[in-house]
Amino acid sequence: MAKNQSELASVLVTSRGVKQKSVRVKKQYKGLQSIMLGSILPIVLITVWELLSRIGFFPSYQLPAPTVIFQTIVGMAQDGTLWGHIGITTYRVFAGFVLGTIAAVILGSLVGFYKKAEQLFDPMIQAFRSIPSLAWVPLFILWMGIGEPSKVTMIAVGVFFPIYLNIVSGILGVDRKLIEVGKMYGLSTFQLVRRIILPASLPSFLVGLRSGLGLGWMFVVAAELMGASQGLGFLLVVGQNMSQPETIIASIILFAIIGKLSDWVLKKVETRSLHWQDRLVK
Amino acid sequence: MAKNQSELASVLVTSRGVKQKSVRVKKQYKGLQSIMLGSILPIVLITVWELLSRIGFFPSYQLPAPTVIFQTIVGMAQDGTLWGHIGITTYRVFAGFVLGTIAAVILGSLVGFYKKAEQLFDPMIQAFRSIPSLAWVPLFILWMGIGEPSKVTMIAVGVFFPIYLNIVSGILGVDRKLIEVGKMYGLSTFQLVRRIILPASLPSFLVGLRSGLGLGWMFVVAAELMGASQGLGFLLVVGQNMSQPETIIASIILFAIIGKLSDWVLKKVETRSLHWQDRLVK
Amino acid sequence: SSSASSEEKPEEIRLDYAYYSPTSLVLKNFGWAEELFAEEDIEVTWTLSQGSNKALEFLNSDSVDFGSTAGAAALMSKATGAPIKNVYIYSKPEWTAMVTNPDSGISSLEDLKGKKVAATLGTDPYIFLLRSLAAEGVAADEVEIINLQHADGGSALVSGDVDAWAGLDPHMARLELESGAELFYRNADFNTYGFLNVREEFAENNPEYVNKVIELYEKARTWILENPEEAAALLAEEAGIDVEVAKKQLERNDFSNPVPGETHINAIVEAGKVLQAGEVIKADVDIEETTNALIDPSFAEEVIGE
Amino acid sequence: MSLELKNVSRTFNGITAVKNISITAEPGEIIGLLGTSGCGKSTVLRAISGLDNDYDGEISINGNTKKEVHDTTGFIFQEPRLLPWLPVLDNVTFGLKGSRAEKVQRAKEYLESVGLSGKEQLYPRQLSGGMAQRVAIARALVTSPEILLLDEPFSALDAFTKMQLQDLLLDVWNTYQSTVVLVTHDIDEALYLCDRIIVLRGQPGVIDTELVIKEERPRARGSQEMAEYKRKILDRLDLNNAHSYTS
Amino acid sequence: MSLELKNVSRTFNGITAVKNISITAEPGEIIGLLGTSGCGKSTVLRAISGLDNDYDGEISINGNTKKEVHDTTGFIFQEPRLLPWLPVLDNVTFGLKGSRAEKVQRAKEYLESVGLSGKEQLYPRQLSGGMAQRVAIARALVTSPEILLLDEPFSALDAFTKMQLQDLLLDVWNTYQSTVVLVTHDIDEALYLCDRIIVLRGQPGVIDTELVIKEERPRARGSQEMAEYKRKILDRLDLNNAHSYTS
Ligand SMILES: Nc1ncnc2c1ncn2[C@@H]1O[C@H](COP(=O)(O)OP(=O)(O)OP(=O)(O)O)[C@@H](O)[C@H]1O
Ligand SMILES: Nc1ncnc2c1ncn2[C@@H]1O[C@H](COP(=O)(O)OP(=O)(O)OP(=O)(O)O)[C@@H](O)[C@H]1O
Ligand SMILES: [Mg+2]
Ligand SMILES: [Mg+2]
Repeated sequence: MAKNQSELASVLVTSRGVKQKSVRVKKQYKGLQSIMLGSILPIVLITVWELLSRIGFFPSYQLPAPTVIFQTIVGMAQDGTLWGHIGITTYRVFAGFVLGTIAAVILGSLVGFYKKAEQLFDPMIQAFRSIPSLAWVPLFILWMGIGEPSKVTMIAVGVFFPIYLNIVSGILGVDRKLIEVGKMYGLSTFQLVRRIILPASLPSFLVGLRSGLGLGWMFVVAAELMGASQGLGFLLVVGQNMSQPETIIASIILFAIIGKLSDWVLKKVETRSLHWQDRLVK
Repeated sequence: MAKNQSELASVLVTSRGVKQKSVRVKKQYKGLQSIMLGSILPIVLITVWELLSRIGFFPSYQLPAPTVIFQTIVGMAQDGTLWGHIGITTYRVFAGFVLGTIAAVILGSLVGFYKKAEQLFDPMIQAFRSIPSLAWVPLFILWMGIGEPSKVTMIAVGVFFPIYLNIVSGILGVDRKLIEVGKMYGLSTFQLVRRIILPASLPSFLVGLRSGLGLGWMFVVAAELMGASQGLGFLLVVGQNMSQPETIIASIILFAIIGKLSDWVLKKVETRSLHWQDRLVK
Repeated sequence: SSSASSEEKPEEIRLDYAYYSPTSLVLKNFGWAEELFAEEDIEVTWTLSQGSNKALEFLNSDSVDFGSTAGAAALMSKATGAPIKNVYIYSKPEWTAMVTNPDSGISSLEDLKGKKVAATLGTDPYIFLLRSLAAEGVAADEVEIINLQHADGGSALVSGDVDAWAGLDPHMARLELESGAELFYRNADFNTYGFLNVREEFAENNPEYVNKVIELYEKARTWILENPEEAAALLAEEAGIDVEVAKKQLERNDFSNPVPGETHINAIVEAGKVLQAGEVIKADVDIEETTNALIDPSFAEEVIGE
Repeated sequence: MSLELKNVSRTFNGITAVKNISITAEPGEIIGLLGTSGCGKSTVLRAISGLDNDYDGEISINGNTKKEVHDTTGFIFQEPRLLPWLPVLDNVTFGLKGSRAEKVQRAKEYLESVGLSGKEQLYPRQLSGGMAQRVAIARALVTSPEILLLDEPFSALDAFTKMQLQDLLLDVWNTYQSTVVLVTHDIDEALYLCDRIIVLRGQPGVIDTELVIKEERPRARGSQEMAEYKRKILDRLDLNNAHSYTS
Repeated sequence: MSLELKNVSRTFNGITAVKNISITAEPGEIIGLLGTSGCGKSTVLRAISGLDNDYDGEISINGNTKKEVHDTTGFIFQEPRLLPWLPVLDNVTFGLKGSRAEKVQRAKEYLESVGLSGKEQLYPRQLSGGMAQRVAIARALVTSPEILLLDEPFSALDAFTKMQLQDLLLDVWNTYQSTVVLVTHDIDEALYLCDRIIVLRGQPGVIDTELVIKEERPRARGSQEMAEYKRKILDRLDLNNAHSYTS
C-alpha cells in the first residue's frame, strides 16, 4: 500500500516536472526568497543584541554577546564535547518521541473510537497532562532509577500528551460521511482506523507530532536532571549552577537550532503527506 | 452575531428538551455512569499505592501514602495557605493563558493567511518552540525582573506555541470550497478570517487551547522559580529543596486536579461549540 | 569607605531570604527590617532565594539588593564579572558532607574508587567532593560523579542507584534521621561559608544602608545564639521541615564569626583553585584577585569592629 | 438476495422523516424510489444499508433482520464521498480484496466503462463534479454487490453519459443479478431501469403509489407506454407536492 | 451588466481543460452552458466569477477586465457548500448586509420560495441533499446579484420542485434584470430558461454550437419548437461524446 502510493506520487511528480520546467526555476527562486525572508528576523535580532552587548547595555555577566556565544560553541565543537551533548540529547529525544508517539497513537485511537475507553482513560490522562516535567523527576528516579530508561520515558511523557490530544480530537472530527464509506465496504474497526480515520485525521495528527516533538525538547531538561553527564539539558542546568551565562545561552541556541531542524523534518513530512488537501493557495 | 447564535442555540435546545424527556433521564444516567467509569482508574491507583505504602514497599521518606498526602492538603486548607497557593497560581495561569492566546491568535492568523508573514515569522517561532521553560528563567529575570509580569509572560510563552501551531495548521486545512463562498460574498480578509476561517478551524483551535492550557500549568514551575513566595510551582520546588516528599506529591496532585478542572471547562466549550460537526456518534 | 556616604536614600531595600540562611529567616520573621526602615519611609521587600544560583540571578538582574549564597557560588559569578561583593558572613555552615548508606561498606574516600557518587555540579557539595578527594589523594576521575539535584541525589543513594552522595542540608539531616544514612567524611573547613552579598552599585550609593542591614543581621545572629531552641523551631516552621531535622541543621552552623576575613579568603581561594582545575572557572581568571574583589570586610568591620 | 421492509419509520429529534414504509423486493428486482425533495428517500436507503439503525420496524435481507452493514451491499451515496487522500484508481480499488494487480485491473476496466480511463492518478480535488460522481459509481459497481443501493447516482451527468451509465448498470445487474434500489428524480430513468416504481410523498414520507412496469428489457426510451406511465407518475408527484408545500 | 469572454483558456498542470472560449452576453441575457461531464463548464464559470485567475485570455464584466471577485456576482456552486456551523437561516443571510431583522425577513421570504419555511433552525448536516441545494439557491438569490452564475443548480431536485425553482429564478431575473450564466445537463431546462445555449465539447472543451432561442417567455414546456431544438442539441452532444470517449 505505502509503496504503491509513493509510486503514484513519483509518477505524479515526474509528469509534473516534465511539463513545468519554468515553474521549477520559479520555485527554486521562491525557495531562496523564502529562506532569505525567514532569516531577516534572526539576523536583525542577533545584530541588535551584538550591538547592545558591545556598547555594554547587556553586561557580559548577564548576557554575553552573540560572538562570545559563538566562540563558546565553536570551542565545544573543537574539543569535541559539543557532539557528545548534541548526540546524546538527540538520541534521547528521538527515542522518547518514538515511544511517546506509539503510546499516544494506541491510547488516542482507543479513546477516540470507543466511548468506554474514553470514559475509562480520558479523565485520568487529562489530569496527568498538567503535571509539570520537574514534578515527575523524583518519581521517575524512584521508579526507574537514573539510567537511560527513565530519561527516555520522561521525554516520552512530554511527547505523549499533545499527540494524544490531537489524535482524539482528529478522530472525533473525521467526517461521518467518509467513515460510512468505510463501513459500507465492510472494514473492520482496525481497518477503519488505518484506512479512513488515520488519513482523515492526519492533519491533526501531524500537528500533534510537531507539538509533541517541541515538548520532547522541553522535557529534556527534566530528563537530564536525572543523573546525566552529557546533553543539552545537562549543559543548561550546569551553566545555571555555575553561573556561566555563555554556557546557558549557548545551550538555548543549540536547543533552538536542533529543535528547528527536527521540526523542519516533520514539516516536510506534513507538506508531503497533505498534498491531497484542497487548500487555498496563499 | 454572537448573541444571535446563542439565541438560536437556546431555541434549539429547548425545542429538543420538550421533545425528549425520556432521553434526558437516560442522559443523566449516562453521565453518572461515565463519571463512575472515569473514577475506576484513579481509585485503583490510589488503593494500590496506599497498600504498597502501608506494607512499606514505598518508604515514606520517598513516597508517602495517599492518606498522608491527603492530610497534608487538608492541613494546608485548614491553615489557609492552600487557597493562597491555588489562587495565585490559577491567576497566573489564567492571565498567561489569555495573553498567550491573544498573541497566538494574532500571529497564527497572520502566518496562516499571508505567505509573507509565514516566511518572515514562522522559522523564528518554530526555533523558539523547543526552548525549555527552565532556559527562559534567567533571561526573563534579566528582562523583566521577578515581579508578576515576568511570571505571567513566562506562562504566556508556554501557552503560545501549541495554540499558534494549531491555528496555523487549522487555517491551512480549511476547505478551499468554503473560503470561496466567503470570497464570492465579497468578504474582506478580516471578515473572511472571522466568519469562515475561524469557525472552520475551530476544532483545531480548541485542541490548541487545551494543549496550551496544559503547557501553561507546566510552565508555572519555571514561572514561580522567578522569586515567588506562593503558588503550586513554588510549593513543588520548595518541597524538592526542603526534602518534603509529601509537599511534592501534594503539589503534583493539586496540579492534576486543577489542571483537570480547567481542561474540563475547555472541553465543555469544545463540545458546545462543535455541535454542528457531522461526527460519528460513538 | 562608608564615610563617603551619599545624600540620597533608597526608596526601597530588597532583601532575600533563604532556607539555607537561618539568620535571614529570623530577620524576616521578626520584621525588624521593616520596623527600622519604616522610620525613614523606606520600603522593605523580601524575595525567597531557592538556591545560590537563584540569589545570584536576582542580584545580577537588579531584582534584589542583598542576596545570600554559598561562598563558592559567589566566586563563580564574580569570575564572570558580576558586580557583587560580599560584606557579611551569615554563618559558617557545615551543610555538606559525604554520605553513604549504613551497610555500604564505604568508610573513607579511598573506598569511593570506581564507585558512583551523586553530586550537583557547580554547587557547594560538588566543590566539597572535589576538595575532599584532592585532600585525600584520590583522583577525581577515579570516581564516577553522577549529576543529580540535591534531593534526587539523596533518593538515589537510598534506592542504591549511587554508592555515595555529596549531601546537602536539610536533605542530609533528614536522611540521617529517617534512613540512618551515615556521614562518612566531614570537613567543616571545606564548606565555603554563607555569604551575604550586595550589589556593588547599591553599596556605592548607599553605604550607610549596607551597614544598617549588617546591623540587622547582627541582631538576628545574636538572637539565634541566645535562643537556639526557638531558632530551630522557627527554622522548622518557616521551611516546613521536622524540628529534629532543623535542630541537626542548626547544630552544624557556626554563627560565631560574621566578619569576612583571612580564613574566608583562604577558603574561597582554595575552592576557586579546585574549580579552575575542574574547568568550571576559566583558566584566565586570577582567583586571588577575584576573591579580593569579592570579599569586602570594610562594612562588617565598621559595624561590628574587629 | 431478497429484501423486505416492514413498517419502517425513522424519527429525527422528534420529527418523523418517513413513516410505515413496507417494501418487498424479489431477488434480482430493480426498485425505483421517487418522491419530492426531503420526503425521506435517502433515509430509507440508509436504513436498508444498515448504516442507520435507529429506525423502527424491521428490515430483512435474505431473512436476516440484524441491524448491521452487510458487506454484500453496495451503496452509491447522494454525494460522491471520495476519499480525498487517494487518487482515482485507489478510490475505486478501495472496496476490493485480492492482489494489487487484480484490483488495479478490475478498477481500470470499470474506470474505462465510466469514461475515465487516463484519469487514474488524479486526486478528487482535481475532478469535475460529474467525474467524481462517476468514480463513485465505479467504486460501488466494481465490487459486484448483491444488493445495490443507488441514491441519485446519475443526477450530475449529462444526458449522453447518463444513458451510457444506465446501460452499464443494467450490464452489472445482468451479470450478477443484484437486487437494486434506485432513488432518482428522473422519471424517464426510473421507467427505463425499474421493475417497480414506488412513489413516496409528504412529510413524513409515506408510500403513495406503487407502479409495476412489466415491459421487457432492453426498453425503448420514450415509447408510447412509457409516456403514459410518466404522465401517471407526474400526476402523483404534483399532487403530493402541492400537498407538502401547503402544509 | 454585460459580460464578455475573449479566448479564455485554462490549463491545470499542463493539461488544458478549456480552450479559446469566447462568449458575449448582453445585460439581462440568460446564457445556457451545456456539455459532457468534464468538458470544462465549471472551469469557465469559476473564471467568470473571479475565483480562479490563472486563466489565459480576457474576461470583462461591464468593461472591467480585472481578475477579481465582483461582489455583484452571485454563484451557485455545483455542491451546496453550506457553512456547516450555521443553521439554515444564517446560511441564507450570510451574504446579506443590513440590520439583522431585515436580513432575517428577506431570508425567510426566499426560504419560503424554495419550500423550506419551518426549516430555518436546522443545521446543514440535518438536511437532505435537495434541501441543502435549495438553501444554496436561496443564499445566492437573496442577494439579488447582477450577474448570476449557476452550476447545475437544480440537478438534485425532483421534477416538480425543479419547475418551481426555475420559475423562481425567472422571477428574480425579471425583477433585477440579472445577467445569468446557467450550466445544466437538463436540455429541457436550458430550453425553458435560456436566450442562448452554448454547447461545449471535447477535452479540452471548446465551443461547439451556439443556439439562439427566440421564443417569448413564459415558454410552454415541451412545445413543438422546443422538441425540435432538443433534437438538435442531443445530436450535437452525442457526436461530441462519441468523440471524447474514443480519444
Ligand atoms: N483543480 C484542478 N486541478 C486539475 N484539474 C482540474 C481541476 N479542476 C478541474 N480540472 C479538470 O478540468 C476539466 C474540466 O473540469 P470542470 O469541473 O470544468 O468540468 P465540468 O464541465 O464542470 O464537468 P461536470 O459536468 O462533470 O461538472 C476536468 O477534466 C478536470 O479534471
Ligand atoms: N441527521 C438528520 N437529522 C435531522 N433530520 C434529518 C437528518 N437526516 C435527514 N433528516 C430529515 O429527514 C427528512 C428526509 O431526508 P432525506 O435525506 O431522506 O430526504 P430525501 O428524500 O433523500 O431528499 P432529497 O431528494 O432532497 O435528497 C428531511 O426533512 C431531513 O430534514
Ligand atoms: Mg436524498
Ligand atoms: Mg462542473
